[in-house]
Amino acid sequence: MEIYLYLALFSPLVGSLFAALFTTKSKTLVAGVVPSLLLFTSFVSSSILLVHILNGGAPVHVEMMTWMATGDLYIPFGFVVDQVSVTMMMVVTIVSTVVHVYSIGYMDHDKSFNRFFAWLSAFVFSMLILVMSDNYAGLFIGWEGVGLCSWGLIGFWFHKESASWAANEAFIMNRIADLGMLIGIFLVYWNTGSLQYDHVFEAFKGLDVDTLALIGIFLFIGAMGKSAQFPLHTWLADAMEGPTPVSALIHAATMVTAGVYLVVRSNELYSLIPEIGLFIASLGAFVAIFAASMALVNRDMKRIIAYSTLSQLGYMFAAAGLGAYWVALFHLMAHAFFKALLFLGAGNVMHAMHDELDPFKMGGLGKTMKATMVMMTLASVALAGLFPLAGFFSKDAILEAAFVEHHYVIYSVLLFTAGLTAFYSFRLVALIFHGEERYTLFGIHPHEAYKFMLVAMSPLLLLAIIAGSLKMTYFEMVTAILPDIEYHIHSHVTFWIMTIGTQLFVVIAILYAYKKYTTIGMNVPDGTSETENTFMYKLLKNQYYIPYAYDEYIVKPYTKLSALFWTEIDQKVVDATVDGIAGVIYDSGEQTRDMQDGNLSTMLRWMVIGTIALLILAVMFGLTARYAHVLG
Amino acid sequence: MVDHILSILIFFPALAGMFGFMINKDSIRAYGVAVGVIEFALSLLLWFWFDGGVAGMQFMEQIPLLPSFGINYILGVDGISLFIIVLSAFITMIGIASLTETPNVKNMIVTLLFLQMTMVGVFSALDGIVFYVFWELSLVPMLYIIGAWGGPLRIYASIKFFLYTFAGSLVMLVGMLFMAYFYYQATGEWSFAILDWYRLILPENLQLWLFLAFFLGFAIKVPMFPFHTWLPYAHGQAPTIGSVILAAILLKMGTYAFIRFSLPMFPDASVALMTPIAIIAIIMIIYTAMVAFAQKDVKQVVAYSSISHMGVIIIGTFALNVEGISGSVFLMIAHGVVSGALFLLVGVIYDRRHTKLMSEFGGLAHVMPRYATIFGLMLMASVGLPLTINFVGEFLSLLGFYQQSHILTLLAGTAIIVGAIYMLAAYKKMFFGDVTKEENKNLPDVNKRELLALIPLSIITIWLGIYPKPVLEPINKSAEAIVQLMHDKSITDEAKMRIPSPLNKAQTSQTSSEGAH
Amino acid sequence: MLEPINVSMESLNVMTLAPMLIPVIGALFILVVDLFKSNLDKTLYVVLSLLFLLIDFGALVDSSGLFMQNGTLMGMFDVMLIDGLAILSQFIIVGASMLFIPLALTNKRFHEFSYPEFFALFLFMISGFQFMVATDNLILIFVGLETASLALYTLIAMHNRVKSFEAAVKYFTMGALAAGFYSFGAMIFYALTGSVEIGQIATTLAGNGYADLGFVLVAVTFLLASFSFKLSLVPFHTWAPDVYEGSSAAMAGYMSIVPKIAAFVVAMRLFEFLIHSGVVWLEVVLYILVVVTMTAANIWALVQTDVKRMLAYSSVSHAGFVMAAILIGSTQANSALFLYWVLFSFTNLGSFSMLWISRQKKLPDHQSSDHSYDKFAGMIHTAPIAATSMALFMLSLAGLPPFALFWGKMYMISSAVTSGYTVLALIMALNSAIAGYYYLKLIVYMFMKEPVVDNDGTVYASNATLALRFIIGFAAIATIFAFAVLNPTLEFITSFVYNSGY
Amino acid sequence: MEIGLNHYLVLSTILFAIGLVGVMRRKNLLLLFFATEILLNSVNIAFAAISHYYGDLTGQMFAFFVIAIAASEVAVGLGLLIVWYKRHGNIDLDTMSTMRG
Amino acid sequence: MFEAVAFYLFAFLTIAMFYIVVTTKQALYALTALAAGMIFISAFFFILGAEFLGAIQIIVYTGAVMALYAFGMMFFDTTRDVKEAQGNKFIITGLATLAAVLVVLIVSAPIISENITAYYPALPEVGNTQEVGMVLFTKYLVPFEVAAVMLLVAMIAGIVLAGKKMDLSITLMNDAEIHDMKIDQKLDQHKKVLS
Repeated sequence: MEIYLYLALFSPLVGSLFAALFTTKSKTLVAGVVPSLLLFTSFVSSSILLVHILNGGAPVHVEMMTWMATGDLYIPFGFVVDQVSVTMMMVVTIVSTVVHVYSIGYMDHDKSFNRFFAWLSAFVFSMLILVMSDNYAGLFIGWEGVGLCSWGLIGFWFHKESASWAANEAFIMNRIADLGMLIGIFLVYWNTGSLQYDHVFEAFKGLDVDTLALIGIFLFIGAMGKSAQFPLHTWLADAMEGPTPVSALIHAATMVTAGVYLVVRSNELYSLIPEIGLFIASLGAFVAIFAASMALVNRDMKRIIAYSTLSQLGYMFAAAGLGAYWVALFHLMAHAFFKALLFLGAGNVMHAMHDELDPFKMGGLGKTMKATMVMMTLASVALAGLFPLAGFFSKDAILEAAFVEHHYVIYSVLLFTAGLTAFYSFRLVALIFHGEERYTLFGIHPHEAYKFMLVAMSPLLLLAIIAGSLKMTYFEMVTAILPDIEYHIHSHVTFWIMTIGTQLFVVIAILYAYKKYTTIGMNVPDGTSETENTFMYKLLKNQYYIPYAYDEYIVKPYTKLSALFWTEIDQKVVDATVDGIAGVIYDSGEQTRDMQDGNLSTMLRWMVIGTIALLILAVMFGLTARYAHVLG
Repeated sequence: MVDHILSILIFFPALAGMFGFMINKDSIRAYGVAVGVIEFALSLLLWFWFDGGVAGMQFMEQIPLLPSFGINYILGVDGISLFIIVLSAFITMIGIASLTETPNVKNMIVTLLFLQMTMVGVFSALDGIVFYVFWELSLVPMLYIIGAWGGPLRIYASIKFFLYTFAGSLVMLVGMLFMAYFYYQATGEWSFAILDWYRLILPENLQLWLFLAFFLGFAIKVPMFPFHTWLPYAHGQAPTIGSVILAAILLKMGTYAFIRFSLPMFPDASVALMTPIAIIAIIMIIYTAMVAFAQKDVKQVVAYSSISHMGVIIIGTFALNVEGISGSVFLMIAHGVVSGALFLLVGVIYDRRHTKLMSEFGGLAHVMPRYATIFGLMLMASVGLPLTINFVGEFLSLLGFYQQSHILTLLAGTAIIVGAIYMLAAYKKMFFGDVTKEENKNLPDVNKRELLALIPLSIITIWLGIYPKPVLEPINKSAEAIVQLMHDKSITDEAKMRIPSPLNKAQTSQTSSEGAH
Repeated sequence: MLEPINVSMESLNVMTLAPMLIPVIGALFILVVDLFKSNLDKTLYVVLSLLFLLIDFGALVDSSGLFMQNGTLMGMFDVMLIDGLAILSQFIIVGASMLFIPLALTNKRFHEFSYPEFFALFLFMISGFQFMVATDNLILIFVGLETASLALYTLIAMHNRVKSFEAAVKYFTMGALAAGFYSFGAMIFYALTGSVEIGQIATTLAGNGYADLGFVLVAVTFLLASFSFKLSLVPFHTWAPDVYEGSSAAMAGYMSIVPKIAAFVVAMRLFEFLIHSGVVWLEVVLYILVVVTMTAANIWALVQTDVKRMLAYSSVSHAGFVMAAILIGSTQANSALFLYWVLFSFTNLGSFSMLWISRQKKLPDHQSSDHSYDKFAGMIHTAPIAATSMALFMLSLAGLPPFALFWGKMYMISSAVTSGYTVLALIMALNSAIAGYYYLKLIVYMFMKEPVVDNDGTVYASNATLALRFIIGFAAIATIFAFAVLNPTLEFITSFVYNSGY
Repeated sequence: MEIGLNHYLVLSTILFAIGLVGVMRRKNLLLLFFATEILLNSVNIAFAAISHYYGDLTGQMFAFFVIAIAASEVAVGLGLLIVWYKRHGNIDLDTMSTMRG
Repeated sequence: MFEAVAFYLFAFLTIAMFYIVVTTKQALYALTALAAGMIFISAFFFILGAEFLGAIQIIVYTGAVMALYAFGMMFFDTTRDVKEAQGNKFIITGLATLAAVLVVLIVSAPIISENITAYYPALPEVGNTQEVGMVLFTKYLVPFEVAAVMLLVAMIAGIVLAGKKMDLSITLMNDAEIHDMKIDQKLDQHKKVLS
């Protein structure tokens, strides 16, 4: 089995390096095909491992080589394929294979085609390291690696100021969180003496709660960055500057879920500190509604999907925080499929619309882009959580978990968010595919994407539809290592009321959205209507003014302070002191050199003055000595 | 040969430099490269012969110099100095090989060879005075390099560099004389041998004073805040090769000296002053990173980034445990490679455009993709991305220091944030966006000669990032020895507690978890 | 009735006079040669002087052998005192003179060397200094000092240009005042103790427990003033820069070494017993003098525009530095003084010789003085070897290891450290740092600036002959490889100083 | 009233002080040399007196040598003076400051 | 009593004379006053029983030195008033007075000198000159000889400096000029030989 592990892990790396060879060359198809094939290999290997695990095989655990060893610290490159990581591996390899193939078409006309695949495969490799490592340090390698690749891919079109800015923002925001993560790792090391999961989890049992809480908090700070939880969420929306396949892979399906993975992976820790878990859940619920609210009014197709991702991440954290780790993981998986699909569909639309992102400038695209419309609609249905698509099962499980654990506030927030989700999802679908053909105003002639792109998307579609039915198989598998709590609402009546109620609520929201945004002559928001001038609308439109606040109260002061430090402190205080000391010495020379005025009389006088000065001292001392007995 | 490898390593370049005067101007470059290669090969031989399993000094040589006063020419390497020596041979070789067209190239190469002598000398000296000799002597070639081949402010910069370090090290000399005197008082014999000094157990207040005397010399060299202002000038004005060597090797002298002198000689003072020094280091990290962010000149950015990174090295050093010290030594090497490469990279663009202002560039990634790639790699290494060489060092340094203080580590850890900020900003300004300036439209990408220097550095950057073991293992051994020594000779209870004995692991984890809360 | 006095020749130890008499004989010999045949070439006189100095050196080696066997030797009615200090300082005096005298063999003609009297006076001067150091009798010290000084004034003036007269007159007048101080101080000591021999003065004062401390202090004040003049301690240093500038570079270099070592030895003899008897005042005053001299001279050296004047101030500063040895007063410090001075003499003679070989007769328009910094601009391009050796001397003066003067500085600071003068040690160290600036300034001009006017480098060696080059080469080698002979030198010095009771 | 050693010492000191005044205020080189003679002579009185009161000849010896020294100085001093005068036509101190700083 | 009178008288006179020396504007007055002062000082020597010294004083100073100075004065034409641009008189006199007061302050205190041993005792029955001779040629033989050398030096110095050769400065001449000068000298010598 180890060979499959290595195959799964390193195939993307080979693909990335292969593509990297061509980066300075002009577009070569082979640079896209080979990585895709290698990823497929990786996918196959992962599948074999999955089968192995599903058949009750022992987790595959390898230690490739030593990485760092000093003092008591010992960090190997160790990889483990167990129930959790194999799930992640499957998600990663499936989505990335699809995205790779899709990208061959999507990036067809880009001159940096080769570079794109180098980065993309490198990302997959990093992500696999992240999920497969058997220790926190290895996880951190992947953690930073995906950050790097995300930087490279967000800023892929680096000639755009906004893209490079967004890339840096993402990287730096992640770094802030990574510091927390790093501190968490330090805490783990100094309290357990190791970073290996099995060893660490064993040792956690003997630690006091305060330490554990500290560890839990700091690790979660890391997770917050990667998974763009409030208040470190702003980068995710800006990250949409990257090519759409990137958004699909990284900013929807895989990287952003790394935080969830971390919490799930550390479930033994968080199980011991339920208070922290509750906080995580609350934050997750908050982010869910918070992000969803911003998606309601946004006019950028990709951003809307990004907010939806954010919102769904909130769901996952809510689940994980409540101890429903398997549910979180399950939602993660399901979400990866339908959200990737949604993004890829959006990519198709963008292609058709010449990179236009404003859904208000589209409409009626369903006529020319049937396949895309179907896929996106289904994906939205799944997102909205309608039976029987994947979203229904996973989201419902989360709601149930919240309900069963008696966290009704969380439950109701999440429930309400489900409605919002349905609304904005179908707002989007409606605006893009239905209603008036507003794009004609802009002289665009949309066309459907390449066939093979659509074919490439189909596995995701399939999974988005059927993933829910795999729930029980999955449950049996992961609960081998995750807490196997089943969330059953004991009263059947309540269960049915809740389920049907939820479904109804969602359907109503969908219908409302559909109606509101397909009516002919619907007013396009242009800043004049009354709703647009309400406080709430503005608040939502400006993302609660958080980016503005960050810019105003963090970025600008930092820049100003930096300049101040440089010009005022470094140059005018620190350096000036040094130069000042030198200057004082030099100037005192300049000032006193007149003592040597070249006149012999002056020289003689100096001699006499010197002598007299000595004499005065002598007399003082002499008198003191002589009358010492008198004086005292 | 084996017995005298260190002397050969030290004096071979100097002798070769003297012979270099006789070489014809046209062939001097080849000559320099040849000498550099031989020296590097010798240093590799040193590594090859080095017994990684031994913690103590190896290849010891001893020749009496002023025996009645306890000054002897003593050399030796341990895991800590070994790699810095190899690195200095390597960087010098690469520096000479990548030397661009310069006036008076012969003088330059001869000077570089002399500089190499002093660098190897500093890192292999085991006698205080011999150390001091090479330490001071290294200023002269550097003074000349900055002053003769530098920018418009070169004279100011070179004099500032020289005098500042000179002043600091004179105070250090006084400290050394005190050390020898205390040794004399204790044993009736003069000795400047560092290993002899290790055996001296001093009362705490004396340790404090001596520590401060040494500190001034080292701190200016490192340079630590607020003694750092010479560095931006020196880097800003120095020619590429000067900056490379300055950043890669010369700055390491200070941090190396902390480990070689301050820690084992004054364990109690080290513990007592750990917090203030850590605070200075944190100021270095954050403040200089912010200053770096405000720079307009890309070379200044790298220069200030050096200071910032040196802060992390200091933090690691004063972790006073094996993890931290190993990490800081490793980071010295890492920073040597990475900052050397960064300065070389800045030199590449300076050669083409004769400006280092970032506003003059933009969109270079379009015209110079290879250059952008290598720069990006080094940028990421500088930022401390895992699997690059810097991360290992930074991680271990911070990890080590976490045992001593949580809050301070948290603050020091902002290095990874602020570092990313200025580095990414600089990268964005230079490489991203559209090519706005007409002059930049047809810039040639890195040529073969530049690649000759940059590719090995890139390989090392990644290789040691992934597989640091061959370097980390000997470092670890020696670091353990130093920590053990410090633990054994410390006299105050606090020091005993703060410096964990590597032999006594059970006790370590106990005290650490107590100390942590 | 007055008894006839019987004096046995053995008890006289006439041999103690030998080293001093040899230069006197040499001088007379030169005068006689001139009488018989005038207008002989200066090379003859140079070689003759060298020969006599060599013999003198041999005699010194001989007496050092005697000293090692028998210890301190008194002779000629106990006026002569041949102890370790005397021998060591004479070694320096004669050795430095031997290095100096070939500097007369310049390419260009200078006035003083056209006189055979120059060489005669030079030898007289050496013997004067030798007498000065080889006695503890204040009278002989005075007479020896004046012999040497009068000769020196003349030697300076014989360079025969306006500045050298000015220099000589200034030096002379201040010297006369210093002589007055000296005699006044000696008089008070005599009044106190009835003796003019330092050993007896010390004994008597110790005997009455410094009852008249006030008197002692006044005496010390005046003597200190007079020696401060000779040693150019601030504020008695004012002659130094002018005299150095006015005299030829070679002479200036000589003046920075030989007269001072003689004065140091006397000061050591005179002040050491006072320091050891715990005369706090002297300690305080010396402390102030040392610190002020080191620092102030350094500061003035910073602002000079002429290299020779800069070196003058630097010599003043070095003198202050070395004076610390007398303040510290331990054996180590006194040994350090000699070690320092030996090393200093090589380096300083080397650097002044470098100025000397570049001496032009007519100043070019762009140059404001003989050796203004501008002159040396860009020297590395036109005269690389000269520039390198000049830089070498500068670095050595700055105390950069491993060049000669570093070892002296180190040992000196170490002696301060050992005796508990921590602050002094720090001040000494920091002053070395300040001094670095002006030495560096010359290096900056030589290595980092472009020449002011085109020149092919001949100016830097316009005065050079083989002999001069040889001297400079010798000084350079001695400066670089000082560490190789450091140990025997230091041991030799230490044993001599220790065995003389200092 | 007995004339003691102190009387002579005081006298000597006063004369010395007068000499100092001369040294400091005289701008004419020749007259400046006169003042230095006063310095030496004042000391001689003291030496003779001490010698007398102690019944010791050393003081007289010292005075003797001081006289010799003073005479030699005069010779050299006048030599310098003459050379200076030949070049400058005056012996005024204030003209003598080509070197400064 | 006689001693006291003599002391005060001569003390007054010397002080007065020397005061004139340092204050007068007439060089001639100064010279005369100096000579007078020197003679008065020799009077002290005689009072103190140092006849030899007294004689030397008169001979050397008033004879040789004064003659030399007189020569010099004639040479410099110092019959006219000495122009002396004075700086701050108060500083100068102040300093000197301060010095005097300080020293007097200490010196006027009695020296504790009971236990002074005369190393070279003056014998009452021997004449001063004889005594001096004894000491001078035994104990102070070496200084005496050195003093002789010193006088020789002074003589040479005087000759060299005041000599005609100093009129032309080789130091300032270039080689061609020196060459010409040499020929001139040779011609002079020839002339001398011929005439």
